[in-house]
Amino acid sequence: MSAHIASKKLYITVWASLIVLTVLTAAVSYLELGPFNIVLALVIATSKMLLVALFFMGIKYISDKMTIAVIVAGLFWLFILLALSMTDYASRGWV
Amino acid sequence: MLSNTFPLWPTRASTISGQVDALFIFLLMLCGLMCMAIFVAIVVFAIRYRKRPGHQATQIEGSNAVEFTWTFIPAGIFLFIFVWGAYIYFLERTPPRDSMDVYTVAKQWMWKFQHTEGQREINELHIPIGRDVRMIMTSQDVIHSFYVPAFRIKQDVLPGRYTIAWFRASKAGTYHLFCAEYCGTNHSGMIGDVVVMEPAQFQSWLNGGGPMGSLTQTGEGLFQSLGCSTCHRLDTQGRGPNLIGVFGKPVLLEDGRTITADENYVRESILSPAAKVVSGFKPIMPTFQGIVSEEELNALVAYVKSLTAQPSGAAQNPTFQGPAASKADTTRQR
Amino acid sequence: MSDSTPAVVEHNPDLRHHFANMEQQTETAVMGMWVFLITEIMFFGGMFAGYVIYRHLYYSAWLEGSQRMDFWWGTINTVVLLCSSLTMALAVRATQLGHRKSTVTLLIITILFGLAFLGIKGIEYWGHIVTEHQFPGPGFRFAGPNTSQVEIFFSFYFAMTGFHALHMIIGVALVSFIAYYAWKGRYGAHYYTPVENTGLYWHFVDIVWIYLYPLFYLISHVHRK
Amino acid sequence: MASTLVAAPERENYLNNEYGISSWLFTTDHKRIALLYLVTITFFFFIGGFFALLIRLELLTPEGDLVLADTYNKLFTMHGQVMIFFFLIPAVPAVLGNFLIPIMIGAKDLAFPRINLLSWYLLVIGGCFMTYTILSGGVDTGWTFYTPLSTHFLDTHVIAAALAIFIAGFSSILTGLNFIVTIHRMRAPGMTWSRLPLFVWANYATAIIQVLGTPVLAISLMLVALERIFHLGIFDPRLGGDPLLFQHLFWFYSHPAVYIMILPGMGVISEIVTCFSHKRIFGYQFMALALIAIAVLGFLVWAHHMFVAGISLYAAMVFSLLSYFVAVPSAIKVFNWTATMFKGSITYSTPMLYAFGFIGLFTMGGMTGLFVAALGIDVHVTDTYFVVAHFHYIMVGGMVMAYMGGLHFWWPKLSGRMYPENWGRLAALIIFIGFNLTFFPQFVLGWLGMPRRYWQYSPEFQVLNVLSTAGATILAVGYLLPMVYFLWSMRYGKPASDNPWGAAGLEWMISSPPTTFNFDQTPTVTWEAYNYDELQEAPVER
Repeated sequence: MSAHIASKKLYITVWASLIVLTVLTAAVSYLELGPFNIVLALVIATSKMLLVALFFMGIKYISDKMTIAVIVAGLFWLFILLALSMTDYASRGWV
Repeated sequence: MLSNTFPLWPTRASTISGQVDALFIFLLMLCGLMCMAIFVAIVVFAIRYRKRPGHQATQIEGSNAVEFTWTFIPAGIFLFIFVWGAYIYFLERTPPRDSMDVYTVAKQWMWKFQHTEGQREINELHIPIGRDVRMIMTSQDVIHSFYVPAFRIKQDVLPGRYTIAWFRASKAGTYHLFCAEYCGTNHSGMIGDVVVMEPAQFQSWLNGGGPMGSLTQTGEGLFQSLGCSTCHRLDTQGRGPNLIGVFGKPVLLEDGRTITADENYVRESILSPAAKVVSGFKPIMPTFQGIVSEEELNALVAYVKSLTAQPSGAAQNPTFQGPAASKADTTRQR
Repeated sequence: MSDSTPAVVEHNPDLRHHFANMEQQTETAVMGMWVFLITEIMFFGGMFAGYVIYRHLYYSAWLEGSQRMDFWWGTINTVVLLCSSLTMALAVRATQLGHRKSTVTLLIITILFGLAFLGIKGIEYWGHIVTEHQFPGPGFRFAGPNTSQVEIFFSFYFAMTGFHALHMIIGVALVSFIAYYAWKGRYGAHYYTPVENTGLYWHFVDIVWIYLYPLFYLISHVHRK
Repeated sequence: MASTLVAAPERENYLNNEYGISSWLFTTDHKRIALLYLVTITFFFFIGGFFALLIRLELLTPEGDLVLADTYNKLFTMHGQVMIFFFLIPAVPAVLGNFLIPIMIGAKDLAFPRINLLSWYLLVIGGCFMTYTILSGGVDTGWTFYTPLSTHFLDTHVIAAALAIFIAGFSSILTGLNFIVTIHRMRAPGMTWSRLPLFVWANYATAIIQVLGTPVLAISLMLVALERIFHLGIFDPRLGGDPLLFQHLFWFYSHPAVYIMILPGMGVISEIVTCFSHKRIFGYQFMALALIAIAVLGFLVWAHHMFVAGISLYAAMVFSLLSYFVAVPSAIKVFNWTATMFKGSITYSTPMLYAFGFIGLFTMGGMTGLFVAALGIDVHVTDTYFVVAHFHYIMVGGMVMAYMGGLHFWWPKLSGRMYPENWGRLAALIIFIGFNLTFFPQFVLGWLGMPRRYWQYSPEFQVLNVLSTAGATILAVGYLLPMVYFLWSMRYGKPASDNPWGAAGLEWMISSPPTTFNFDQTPTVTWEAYNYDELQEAPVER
């Protein structure tokens, strides 16, 4: 399989941006932003995840659509578990 | 050996049981009809189109029209059933405001009930007819479930939290009380009786009880002896929030959330005070986890509730005048 | 996941009998690996769900607990794992290009980073368990208003980072297994599926940590120095 | 019935191409692994059945007089655990699925044959832990492991049972993984998705659930074990732990698990009904889509097991509504099976009798599902014998009937021999009668309010319990019969032709029993699924 072989430079730049994002999220956590602390931390974490997943894990170069569907399905099921169980806890006091 | 009675329908003894039975009968008929239709169709097809010489099977791909009919018609019927069931559930989960509270503590393999008038019962629950009764229940160990088939109500009883079930008895008599959530060795022995009495009988049963102070008085005694009154002063604003008129009202918390002060909030504030601190106050209240027993907790919650000027506050309930509230010192059962 | 021992078939010794050609076998192996990673996502997902629920219920305890985390060790560990992901990705690339020597060296560096991560984790655990008695159970000591809820926070901390560390140990073992076979010349441009799958597994474990780090170490803006 | 030993023509096939223990214990041939699974789950089926008989015997009398309370609690716990995790979940996917899926899609074997063998070993290791749990004193947490009972208030073999199920869970995960990748990547040329037999669709939908659901069960059991060993306080109510968190995580898997058990059965029934009506399936796309819809919607409904557990009012309504959406595809399937028989050419051989039984009983099971999904009624009937009857109608009336039908339908392909037809019909009839006599009275018991898992019960429930126990004994006899004549047929059964039923499908185009690599060269599929118009009818006398 003529797997797409990325250039070493690309890997280095992806790595560098990951380190920068880590330093960023650590630095930002010192500020008192109230509810935005967690939102920002998760946004940065998700962007780091995407970098690792797309480039290091090579999702970007996967030709077979079905494997991508499998990956997206996995994340969606995790969302089902989190969201639907939170419907119970979030609406506990509403009666 | 065979029991004398061989019932095929549970007795209807609460106001909600009529509606539950109505939905059950409707579903019984609908599903019975559908099952019959399918059984008959299978038998008829099996016989009429049996394999025999000269009979050829005609290939049918299927037809979208038929498929859509038996997709959307069942979906429509199901939605109707859902709404009817949800309506009944809504009634069952929203107790009326002025109901008579009975505090329940479920323990591995027995039921302990505390009436606000002070009566304590084990595995027996005496309630009057035609009165909304609200069961405020918690468990000392594992999950149990308060289940009275005659009233068609069931509610799991969780450790560390209050769960509420309410009903209004409509027929006098003695009915089964079962524990419906598996709770260990004697799960099947954790049963009791719910005795529904005429109001007059119930009144005399209440008066017949021992000279115990009402639950609210026990709670008041605890409120003093445990030192709650030093911070939660009733006259002025002490270090803790003034609890007059707090119960049932929304409370603004330190972290900006507002929650309604229900039984669970009072209980949580006693056992882990710093979880939901009222805004403008410091989390200095010590935890009473392990100091206060479940029965004492019920008494304190009843007392805090009585501080709110509810028309039918448990203590000043006009119709059920508790036994002469003797000023005897409140005996504290550990 | 599917390790390979050569089966006797025409041109490519690594082609398993029931596959039509090499490309079908590689794509199938990668898809199989991704389906396995989905099960891992749901495995950690159960704990993340518990974390989200308890964070909603006991936010003040989560704040207190997070202030007891070793912020600096956590950050360093994140950097260590990101570096190990880089060297792993380069190792997979080197195998595809057939550079046997650089593959082996990169895999060994990845193992070293992995061991460094586990070492730092060990220091953190030693600090929490032995010096500060924060391991849940009878020996749990915590001065503060929400003692029991903080014990739940530490239960989650030890459960989630513990399972992550366990996956890390499996990862290190897997990579050393692959490094040994790479050193013996098993893999190359013609056959690199095991290296690629190990790389996928390693990056997955790294991604789990990418989420564990902010969720445990960065909750409160006050950090232990 | 004694007939002389009929010598089968000795062609080389997957059974006689090699002999000896290692040819079985180290095989990677999906057909041999299927037979290994068949032996394993039959062993556990009879253990679970034995526990069920003891439970029914105890319930003959209101008082607890046959076994102690603790023993009774262990009996129903282990009956549940053994039946669900070691029989129902592996049964159709691992036995019939393993054997047939590669053949039905025209492949030589599954995508990962060695992982397939690993799956069987995981089930056996899990089975050993379960057997150890049973022999060394049992576990009495209920198959649901509810906390805080399972974590703080019992000292029976909870960790051993949790480990047994944890390991068996991975067997299920890896089987699911194998099926998904195989069905995606190993189909023969021409075998497009719209030509796949519905049995393959059913196992594909099941595999989705197995892969996405089982890990959540694995983590919840692991957290229970960690809480017992290291006192991690996640579910500890004294620390403020929420007892409902475990229920959410447990039912997130355990409701889709009931679809893992029933979907393969639906696939088997689609194959049997079309073959013995000699007619195309009615509405192929809707049937395939309904399978996937059940698998996906099955993940959104789990809290209908917790309506009275203490979840919030509005969450209960959300889950009740979603539960009604998941009922629609099941209704579609029942209507389509019935419509398939319309204008068919129906024969009453044993598999078809099991299919009739399945459609009838699964309809009743599904209909009572509408009762328990209605919030108002569920408050009264949950945790009573009404729910016990509901899920037994689906599991035993549906899944086991379908499994029996499938076993009879593909027995010629598995063993190369025909089972005795009349004995098969007799067994099917006995099972149908025994089943209804056992579980229909339990609907009435549940509506009357008899709680489940009761060692003692109040006297007015006795008559119905006696009926149910009588039914259980008939059911037991019904299940023993096939065991006997299947073994008998392995030796003395008439040799089976390649296509004894005149059925459509790739598996009926190769020899029975098939050769190790199924096809001499990979077939090219040019015909639609269930092309019965092109197939001439099977000879009337079989």
